[in-house]
Amino acid sequence: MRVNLLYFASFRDAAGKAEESRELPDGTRVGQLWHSVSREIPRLAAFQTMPPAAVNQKYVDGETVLRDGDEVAFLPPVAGG
Amino acid sequence: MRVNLLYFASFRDAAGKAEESRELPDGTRVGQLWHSVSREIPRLAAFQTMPPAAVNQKYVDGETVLRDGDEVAFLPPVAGG
Amino acid sequence: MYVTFSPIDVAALLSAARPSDGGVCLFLGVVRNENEGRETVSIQYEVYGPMAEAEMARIARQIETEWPDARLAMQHRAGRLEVGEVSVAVVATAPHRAEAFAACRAAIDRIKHSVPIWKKEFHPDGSSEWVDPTRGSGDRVIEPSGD
Amino acid sequence: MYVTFSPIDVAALLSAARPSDGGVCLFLGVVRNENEGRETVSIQYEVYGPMAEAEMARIARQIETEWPDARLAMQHRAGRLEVGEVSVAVVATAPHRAEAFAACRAAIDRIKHSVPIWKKEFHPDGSSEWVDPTRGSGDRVIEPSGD
Repeated sequence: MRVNLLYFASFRDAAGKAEESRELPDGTRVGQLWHSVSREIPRLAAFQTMPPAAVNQKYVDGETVLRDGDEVAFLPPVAGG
Repeated sequence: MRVNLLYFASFRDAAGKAEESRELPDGTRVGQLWHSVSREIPRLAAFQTMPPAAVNQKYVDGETVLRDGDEVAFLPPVAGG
Repeated sequence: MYVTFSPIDVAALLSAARPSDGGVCLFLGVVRNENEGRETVSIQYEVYGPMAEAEMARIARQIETEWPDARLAMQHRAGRLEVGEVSVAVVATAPHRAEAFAACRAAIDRIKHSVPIWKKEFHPDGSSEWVDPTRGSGDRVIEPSGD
Repeated sequence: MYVTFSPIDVAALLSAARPSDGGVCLFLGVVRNENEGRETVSIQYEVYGPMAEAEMARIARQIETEWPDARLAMQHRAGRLEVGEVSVAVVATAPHRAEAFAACRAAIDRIKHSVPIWKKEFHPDGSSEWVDPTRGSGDRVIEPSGD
């Protein structure tokens, strides 16, 4: 299956891109995807725990199972207001 | 000495006037003035205790001694806002 | 002047924010169409003018002392107001939102508590009465129509 | 739309009060001229648009459930803002002031907590950095000028 991965703000700067499409094994969980992503992007590896994550524009936890076509984003600390 | 006594809102309705000048013995206290006023105006006698009072546009207590030329007001419950 | 017979210029009050202020909290009191179950068509605000000015100035000084980072701007209407009109506006500006909210809330609470302003509510049948916040519902002096 | 690239029309948000609303509480977040001791000249707000819309709608529903008498209107700016510009506006209207204040405060707190919006501060020397509210002062990643 494929998911679309979005990067924002400091994570976009760290990744050097705003989005990418990833091929993942069926049943991949959000936490497993973070594990892969944070190994590939050195500046994200500094995070001791998974940052807030969203699937299809909703907050989810690391146990959430991804599905084909999902839009996934790991979110740097928000600073609205 | 003379003081100027002001009536507002429901007290003005009760007194039938907005202000009056009163001749008082020297040394009259605010609480004593209220005692006289509330005896004269039946609808004010219903107050068990002296309502908030102001002398020269400042809140005072019943022990305050009045002076010649003071502007005195007993205030019905305020309802601003 | 803290008390005005003209409509309150809310935009002017809001423009008081300083460049170091990150938070602005505004409270507007608006004439409601009912009070304690009775329909209201308008309200007459009566003000002890000089004392109301002094008391609002005292409240502003007191609040800017308690929240030194906050600045206050406020106005209260006098005269006859229709439903939907703004009767009082309080703006508190501060570097951060906690002080802005706290100063604004304290200001409106103290205005209602001590500024010598009274209101008479007018109803659709022409009757009216002075509002007494210290009494419960139904315990108010009802005045005859045309008062 | 909860997120806008145009200046927020505060007057339009304020006009949401119903005839039964006696209290209106507005909070404005304004771009400050400094943050943690460093001078700011402008801020770039980056927004995860569809999720920010969904999250602000969720917050509005949640607050109108917790304070059933209150109604909320709110907007957040996106893009580059200068000092003094309004970045976020929240209006809570309710029959009485306690609910208006509580709903307004809860809304801005939750917006800051969970809506996917980020800000990059720009300084007079051209340098800039993403603001991380979870870190203390001086612990932010400083990016080179011209970023």
